[in-house]
Amino acid sequence: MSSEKKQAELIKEISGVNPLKCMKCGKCSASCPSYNEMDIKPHQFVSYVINEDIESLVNSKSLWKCLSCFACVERCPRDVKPGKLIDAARQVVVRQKDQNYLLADEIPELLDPELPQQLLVSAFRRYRR
Amino acid sequence: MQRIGVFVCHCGSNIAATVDVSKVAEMSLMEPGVVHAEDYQYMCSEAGQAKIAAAIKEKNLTGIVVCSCSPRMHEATFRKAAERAGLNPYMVEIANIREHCSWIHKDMEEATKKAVILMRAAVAKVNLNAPLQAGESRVTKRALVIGGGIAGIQTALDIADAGYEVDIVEKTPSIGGRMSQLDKTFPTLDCSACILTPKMVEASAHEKITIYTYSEVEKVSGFVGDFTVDIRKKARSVDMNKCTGCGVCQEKCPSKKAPSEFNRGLNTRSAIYTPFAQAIPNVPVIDREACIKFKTGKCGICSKVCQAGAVDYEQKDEIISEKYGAIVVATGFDTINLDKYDEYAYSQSKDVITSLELERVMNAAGPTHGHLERLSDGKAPKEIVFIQCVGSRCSDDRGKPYCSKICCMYTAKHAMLIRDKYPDVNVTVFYIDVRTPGKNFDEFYRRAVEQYGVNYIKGQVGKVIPQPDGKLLVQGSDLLDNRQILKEADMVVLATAIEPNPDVRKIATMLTASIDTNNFLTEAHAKLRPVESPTAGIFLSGVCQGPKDIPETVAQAGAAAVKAIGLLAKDKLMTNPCTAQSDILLCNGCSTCENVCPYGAITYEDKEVNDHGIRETRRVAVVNNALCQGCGACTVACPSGAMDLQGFSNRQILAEVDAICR
Amino acid sequence: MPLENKEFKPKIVAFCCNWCSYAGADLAGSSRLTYPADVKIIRVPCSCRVNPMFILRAFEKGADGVIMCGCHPGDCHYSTGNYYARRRMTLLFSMLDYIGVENGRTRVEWVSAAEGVKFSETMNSFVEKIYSLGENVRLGDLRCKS
Amino acid sequence: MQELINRAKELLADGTVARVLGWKAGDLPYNPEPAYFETEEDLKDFVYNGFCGANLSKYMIEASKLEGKTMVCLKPCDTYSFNQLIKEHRVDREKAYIVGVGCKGKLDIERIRKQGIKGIESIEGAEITDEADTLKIQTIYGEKSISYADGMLERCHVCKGKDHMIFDEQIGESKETKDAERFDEVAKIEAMSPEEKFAYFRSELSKCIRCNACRNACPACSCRKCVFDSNKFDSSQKANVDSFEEKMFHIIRAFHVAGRCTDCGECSRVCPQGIPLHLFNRKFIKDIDELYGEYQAGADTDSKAPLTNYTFEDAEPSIVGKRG
Repeated sequence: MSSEKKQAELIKEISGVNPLKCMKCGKCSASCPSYNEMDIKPHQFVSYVINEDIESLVNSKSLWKCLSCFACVERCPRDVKPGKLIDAARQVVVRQKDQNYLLADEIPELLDPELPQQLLVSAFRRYRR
Repeated sequence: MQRIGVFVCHCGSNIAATVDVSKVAEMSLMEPGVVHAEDYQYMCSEAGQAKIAAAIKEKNLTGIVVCSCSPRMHEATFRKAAERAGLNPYMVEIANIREHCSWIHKDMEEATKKAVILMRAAVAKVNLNAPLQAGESRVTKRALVIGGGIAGIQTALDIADAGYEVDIVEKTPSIGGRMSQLDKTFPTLDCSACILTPKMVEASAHEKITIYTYSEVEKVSGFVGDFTVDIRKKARSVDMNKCTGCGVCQEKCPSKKAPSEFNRGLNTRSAIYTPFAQAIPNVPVIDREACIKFKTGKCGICSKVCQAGAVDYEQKDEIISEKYGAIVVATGFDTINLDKYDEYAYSQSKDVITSLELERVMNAAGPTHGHLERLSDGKAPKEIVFIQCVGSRCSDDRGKPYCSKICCMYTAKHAMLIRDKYPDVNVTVFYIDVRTPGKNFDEFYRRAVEQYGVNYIKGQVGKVIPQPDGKLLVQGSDLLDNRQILKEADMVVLATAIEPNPDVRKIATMLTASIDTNNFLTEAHAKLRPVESPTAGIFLSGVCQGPKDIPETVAQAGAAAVKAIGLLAKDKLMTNPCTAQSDILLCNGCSTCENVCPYGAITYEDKEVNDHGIRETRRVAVVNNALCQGCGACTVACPSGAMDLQGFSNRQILAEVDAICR
Repeated sequence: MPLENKEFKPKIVAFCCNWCSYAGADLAGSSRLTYPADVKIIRVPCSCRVNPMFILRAFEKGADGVIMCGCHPGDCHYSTGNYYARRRMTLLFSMLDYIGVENGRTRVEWVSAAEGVKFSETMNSFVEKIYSLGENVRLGDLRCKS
Repeated sequence: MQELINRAKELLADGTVARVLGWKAGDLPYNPEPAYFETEEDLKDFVYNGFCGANLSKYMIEASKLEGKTMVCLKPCDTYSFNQLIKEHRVDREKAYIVGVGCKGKLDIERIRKQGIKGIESIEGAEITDEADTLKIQTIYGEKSISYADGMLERCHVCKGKDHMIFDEQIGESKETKDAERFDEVAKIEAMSPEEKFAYFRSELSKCIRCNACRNACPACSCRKCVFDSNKFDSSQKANVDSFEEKMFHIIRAFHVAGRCTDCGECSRVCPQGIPLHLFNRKFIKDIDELYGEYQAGADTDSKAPLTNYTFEDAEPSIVGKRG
């Protein structure tokens, strides 16, 4: 398996999302508060994963512009949840740095200036639930 | 000992590509009783059936096994073929080596092995088959149509025109259904009432049609050709025979606060009311929840003003029991509840409405008398946004997974009508796909765009945000331009998904008609028997079977009528001979079987028996073969094994088990 | 007899009611939704036609798993058949569990005529379970004096 | 006992009944057997003592076909069986004159023997009239004694109660004997591992010699012809072709009587191999009680039996796996 394919599979596995369910309605992009800041738009995340272009996704601005507000996750009519895909793509980046998901309690002592702030926000959102 | 022939079908390559058909035929010759085996390209073809007939005659076969597609597909075909060749049709068994084997397995060796085992099970069963004779049951030449919308009306008219009696049961006070709520219809823009009301009048005037409005089906028993249905005629509180339909009572009624069902709750009606002016019958009902007389005992104005003396506060629900040969379900649809779609602000703003509500707003008899205005402040809107697929094509539990089919077209219609009547109003449609398969449908949609300048944007709306100034901020995306759109609108119209009438579940259960995961009634065959339910004698008309527009509904209504007429035209029906039978010598007379029989087909009688020389009178179970439907509940409940099911006997099923586990 | 080298191929009997589950199996077939060939289907008019004796007989004859499928409760073609079947099977399975036979070898699943996907998924998961349980040695002969 | 005999004589004499169904002394002091008595003379052999465990209700199936009424002696637990038979139209209530006899617990000779008492010659204290707490047993090895309760049948320790469910008159006193919980034994097995359960039942069922005593004594097993004797199921073992019956007999039998079994315990009492057959029936009763609400077969003659009944919300069969 090519490394791109592997990464695409990894993103699907981490997010638990089947991007093929997407019907390209664009409700995610319509809901996104960071839309204008993004180079790759939320509805495009899905096709990037389908097309296994993870390289572009990982290097995109969007990866760190997503606020993890989960509006797209809430509203997606097809259960595709682009927010989760982005979250998973971030996780791929984090794992490349040999790290992994954090427990909320572990965060304060592990605070590393290298870690993107966006990831922390995302983690807080996730663990608050 | 039986003389069995085994016939293995290739089904072109459908079976032969995965199953070694000649091996199956060859292996069958080693089974007990098998004296003939062959395989052929298409067993169901005329040539294939001729081969079966020839073998039956030449080899003197007493039973045959056809290894082919599902028995649900061609069991009847092969039974008929056998019968023509002089073999009892119930000496035919099918081994399903297509749907249950070749189509689901890829490995030839494995699939062949399985096919052989399925063949063995069928041979083992047919070895124990006995010739069965179908009985006869009579057909009541009267049909029941459940639902008085356009589907029900059309079905009833077609059946009645063929000369059979039809009863329509309608839950609401008038027939007419959803179509009566519509303003104009696509793609020709006829006024809905103008084409519907003549049909309503025709139905009510037809000598063969009886209409029960404000009535519901309460209980169904019996079977094809001989259903007995209890219909509850709810107390109307107005005597149908005396009322002249003058309407004075409605005018004078002091209680006018009840939300109008007909206008989707956008305005109110009186407590004594007819849903709309052209209602049939034109006899009001008293809504007892809203009526002051019923709530407090005081008032009685309607009774006082009624010159015909038709108002009757004492009226009670009445149960009518009637016999029918066929039942047509035409229960229609409703729009889904939008509570779970908070993002569209439907419950927050009066100016966010559903398309069906817009129909009422556009209609001259509607709450705004046909003026397009905002329901919050009555102002004329300048900017209208339509949102497509609200709740349709949705895979989570908020909406429906299917396409509601009619929304693309009615939205184009609405957009066009608004642009036509109010050229200064901007209309924007947010769509995911525009689906216009149908005669003159795409032309219609293109006209909306090209001729009327309706602005279509590909991309779903994310959120509708009511603004303090009363405007609605619509946040959407334009996927083709790749930009996010924020648009201020005065009105937002939601193309809300449709769902089968919620009552259909209850009705389907009473009819034992099957229903799919979306509550649409299942058809007997998706392509070849689209208007019949798998339950014999039950037919489907209109949206209860799946989303459809008016022309399709009318076409299906006619098709359902034809099927019902085909049934009613018969004097007698052949009954399923696979019924339960009790062995008089084994029966304990314990009544256990009687307790589980859903058809009341088992009764107990004192019978003279001769049990190996002992003559005595015993209480024994007797099965009425016309009533028995052959479910087999009694056979398992019977402790002594006296009750057995013909065609699915204990020994037959055990033989199949043995053959599979061999 | 040395059986070690022999690959375990389970025998699985599925009783399907004619109106819902058998049609569901047909739909799985026409949708080409595959499941292992170990499953062999016996058509019965209704789940209430399934005599506990049939299930015991299958086990005695060497079946490794028996599954019964019927219409969803409330949707029985014969109105009430599956309600009786549900009680019968619950008690039978409980009894089998009581005498030490793995519960995983018996199963009831409601599959409608529209649920080809569910049928195939059900069979796949059931077969997987039977593979994990291995060969049925217990129900063959309860009284075996070994 | 004398009161019972006197009443029987009266009923025979005034023609109320044509015969009396009771117990007569057997050839050993502990095996009285069911018997008909048609004259005053016959009644000299009539006994009713601690060993009269046999449930006479099933005999009424045949007695219902005889001319005239039959006076039948039913212990409290037997009346459940009688009710169940009425419900199944197997006995004719009009043909029975039911004398509800008192019960102070019935004795189990096997249980007495298990306590090492062999070579029994006579047993004192088994007479129903005595308030004996102790049984004095004369054996060829001398006199032994055990408490009455220790000699009782298992079923009496978990007695359903000493009320007669149906009777025309009652004679004799009863004494509460319940000192254990009915489902404890079942619960104990349920708690075992699958391997232990299987080993337990296999060892018990392997003792079965297929003598059919359980079937013949069981008042619920009242079929004119048992499925195991009928060729309708391919299950009769007339030839050596099929061992199905052998292997599954007890489970199928238990299933056939499920919801109809009153838990009278006759199957276990009569089993010559001492197999605790009631554990099968009681498991079904326990499940029925837990899943579908408490139900006592034979408590009445008109309620719906659990297996011919249902509710929309019944538990799914998967509950078995979930309960663990």
